[in-house]
Amino acid sequence: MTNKIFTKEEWTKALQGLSDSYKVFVPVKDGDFHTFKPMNATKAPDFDFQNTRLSARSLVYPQAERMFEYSLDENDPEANIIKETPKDYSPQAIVGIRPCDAHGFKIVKPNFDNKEYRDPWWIQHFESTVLVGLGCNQPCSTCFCASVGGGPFNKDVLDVLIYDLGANFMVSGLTEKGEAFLSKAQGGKAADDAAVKQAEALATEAAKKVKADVPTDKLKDKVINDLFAAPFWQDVGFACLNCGTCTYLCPTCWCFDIQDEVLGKQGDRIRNWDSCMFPLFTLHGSGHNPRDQKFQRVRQRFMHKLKYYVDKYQGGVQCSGCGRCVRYCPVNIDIRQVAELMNNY
Amino acid sequence: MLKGLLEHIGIEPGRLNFSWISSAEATKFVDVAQQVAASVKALGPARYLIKKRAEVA
Amino acid sequence: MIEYTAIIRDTAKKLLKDGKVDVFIGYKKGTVPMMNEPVVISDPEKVDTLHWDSLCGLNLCNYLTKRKDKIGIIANGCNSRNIVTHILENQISREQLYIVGIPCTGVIDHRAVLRAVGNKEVLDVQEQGDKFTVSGNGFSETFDKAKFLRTNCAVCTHRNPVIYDEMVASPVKEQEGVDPFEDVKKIEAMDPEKKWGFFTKMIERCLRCYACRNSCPLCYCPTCFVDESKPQWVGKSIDPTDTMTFHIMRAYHCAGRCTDCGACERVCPVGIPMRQFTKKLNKDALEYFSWEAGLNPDARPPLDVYKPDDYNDFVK
Amino acid sequence: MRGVPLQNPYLPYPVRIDKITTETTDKNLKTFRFVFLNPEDEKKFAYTPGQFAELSVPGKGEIPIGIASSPTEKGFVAFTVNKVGLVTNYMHNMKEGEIMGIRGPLGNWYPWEEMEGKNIVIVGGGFAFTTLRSSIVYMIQPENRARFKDISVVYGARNPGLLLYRDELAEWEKRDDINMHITVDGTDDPDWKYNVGFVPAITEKKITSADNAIAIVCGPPIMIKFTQPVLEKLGFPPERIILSLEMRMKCGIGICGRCNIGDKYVCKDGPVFSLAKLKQMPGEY
Repeated sequence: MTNKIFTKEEWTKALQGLSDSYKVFVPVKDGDFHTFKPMNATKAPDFDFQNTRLSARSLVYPQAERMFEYSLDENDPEANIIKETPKDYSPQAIVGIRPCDAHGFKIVKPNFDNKEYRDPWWIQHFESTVLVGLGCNQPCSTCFCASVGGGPFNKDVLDVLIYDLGANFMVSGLTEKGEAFLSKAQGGKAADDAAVKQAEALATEAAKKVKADVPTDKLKDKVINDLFAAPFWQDVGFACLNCGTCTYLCPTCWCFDIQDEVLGKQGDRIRNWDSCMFPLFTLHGSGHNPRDQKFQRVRQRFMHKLKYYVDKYQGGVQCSGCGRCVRYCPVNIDIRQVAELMNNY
Repeated sequence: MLKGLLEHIGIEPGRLNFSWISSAEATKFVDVAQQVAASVKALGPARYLIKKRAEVA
Repeated sequence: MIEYTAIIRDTAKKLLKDGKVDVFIGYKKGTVPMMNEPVVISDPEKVDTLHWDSLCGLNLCNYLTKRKDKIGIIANGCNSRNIVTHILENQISREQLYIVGIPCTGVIDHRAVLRAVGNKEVLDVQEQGDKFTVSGNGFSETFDKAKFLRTNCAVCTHRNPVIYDEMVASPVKEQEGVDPFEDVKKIEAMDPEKKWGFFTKMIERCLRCYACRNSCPLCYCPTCFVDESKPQWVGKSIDPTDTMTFHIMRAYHCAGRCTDCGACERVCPVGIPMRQFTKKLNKDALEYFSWEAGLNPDARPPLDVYKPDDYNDFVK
Repeated sequence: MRGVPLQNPYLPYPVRIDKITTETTDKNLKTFRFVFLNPEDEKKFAYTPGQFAELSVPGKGEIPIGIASSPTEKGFVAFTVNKVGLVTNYMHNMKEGEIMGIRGPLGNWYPWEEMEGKNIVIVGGGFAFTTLRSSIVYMIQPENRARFKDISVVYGARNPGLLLYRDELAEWEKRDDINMHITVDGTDDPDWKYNVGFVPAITEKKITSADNAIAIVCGPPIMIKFTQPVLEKLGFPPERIILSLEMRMKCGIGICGRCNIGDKYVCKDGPVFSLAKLKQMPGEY
């Protein structure tokens, strides 16, 4: 494992250099919040943030992605034959991703990549991505990564981990992919023991700060139908607007819709993020809707994250504890409280 | 109000036109159609709110 | 306005106990600073959940649509105007409602507060009269509420409810001399290219999560035009033209109905000021038809009725 | 890095519409017979009765439809399509010779291993008879027939004109290795020679024993609702009542997330479930 020290200016420079070999995405301040944008000379990366408003999920799994294309031109001998759209899978790096968001990729992986079916787009985007994480020195009060198998300096899914030591960054290569990335970074010097100690202390300190202790331990022992029939769902769902904020901001939501779009004789098949909060999500052609009521959709979201996923994959809950849905739910429906209700039911 | 809104977001005045024409008012229809065609031609091809191939990844 | 909380609780308790209402709709204190959660209460013993402060910025009228029971609800100026609109549009009947009026001094713009503290995490907000104190790790600052009002509240001229059964306090003085359309006029002065550029940039970040639509009490259609598939009016990706079409159409469906309550902007996860669309319509409704939505339960909205003297200069 | 997955599970096989048959007098149901443009795709599309596929119309979209043909019928694959939505309406206006796509086979199938050596009771209603047709054709093939004991079929529709596959039904009726009980809710046809009555009632009358039997039920929700108690009364345990579900689907491969009932995806873990299994799942379908 390589540990290198960069001053913050050096690191920005190094990232500029790395842009020759990788598409480098960095957090950039964009109005009131931070967003991942491709590294460029005009706008400097800003690593002083709590978390990006949107998770980095769209860099591996875009909100709207062309799957196939086809011609509808009768004169085209290949008319109506659906073909794969060529894609660019050159290496990319997400620099500054928080460990919770990286953990999100691990959570969704069995959905996109399992022994029965492999989603070619997600897999190829994911495999071409280097995850360069930034540890959280100051976790938010709404963070609960530690309750769901992560932590503010969790190395689990990261290829590289950055420790913010104040004036300097200590950058650690964690995987082969990460070491390769780091080896191409110009500048910096080997970290001495003092720096490593300081970094470790930061991680220990941060771990203590993640206060929210969200109980999920008993979820796996519950019976699906018992939780499903629990009396609290109407109350939990009352305020819900059925907007897509929680699901679109979530690093672990994966649902999508498939739509055909035609312009003249050119057709595209596109997949778009979808949300279980929308009534249309489950509306049958016949007009029947198994989840036509708001509370049913709210129940679906929480049951999926905190029970169905738990039973299906037996690897914890489908939540990385990033706290976005807690902070940005327009009506303050709080997954931490729902987890408690479910866990203690 | 639709005209007001569309012009407010940048659709040029003259692209959206309204008229009351009775089925008996043939000449008025011709006049209005010519006026509309002329005003739209003068503006040139529309630039905004035109769906092209979806801009997606 | 936090002092209204106790009165709201008492009133709700009485209404529920006396059987005047089946349920009471209000807010409960949020789990996160500056966020509150709409709540419905049917048990008079649970009224202590109810809460009101200067951060209750949604529109509770949204929760009334097509309900069948008798409902107690709190309403400030804009919320009450939406209730009037709901009654006019047959989404709820006046007889079902017991409206507890709130003389409103405006809602705090939580984004402006965050900006003022350098986007540091706010851990606590305490409201004291016309001031409030926000604190977090290593900071604590006190602000004048008047300087941190949401932009719609800052120019609001209907702070008192227009319809109510009782008030939690005496009416507040309405603001005078404010120009609600200053920003609209600025855009009106631009040339088409600038206007298009302004609005394109404004909605660039839209996720199509539809929080703006769903938080709006006017948007109660069983199937929204964006969700129709036969025919499909608008594409579902985040293509900029489709996104713009959604915003234009959403706004236009609010023509002559919008009360500028600000819920749409409040809920947007990416902070789009989409009131710039509806405000233009509000301005035109006022100029062409002398109309402000939801002021009078007995007047039909201008786009509902034809009058011989309707503005029609745009007709060739 | 692992290599590119060999097969894109979302990519449909191109097919040509070989034959279109209008099935019902109201013209709302048509059977489409498809031929693969690339003959090798037919081998890849090896299916078992009970499975479904996504019919893929370029420019319109995809719809999940049960496979109506039997794997014993070679050279084509057939689907019976009800005119309800965007894609199906478009398909009903398509002509023989046109090109589209099919993607599959998808989902699980009827429990054929378990069904071997048993009496088979098939209960079907309306246009949900498609995968049941597939199953019947499959079972009565000479090479398969001996694997099953008695085969009884109760199939009903609202009126005679709404029965699917009427020519085949008449043929099966003549055979002595399958007990056909065709019924309609009502008819004014004086020449109607089969049963009149709702499917649950006819099932109660004609099916006499649950001994060593397994029941496969496909039909509208109302039919399923009333057939279930009949079968239970006959002595079918929930493990031996097999149902096939419908759900809004997109990907068909358990990834897009919309067709779940509890922790099961109807597209991948279903569409075929035993009643016993369904009872352990939330009733959200």
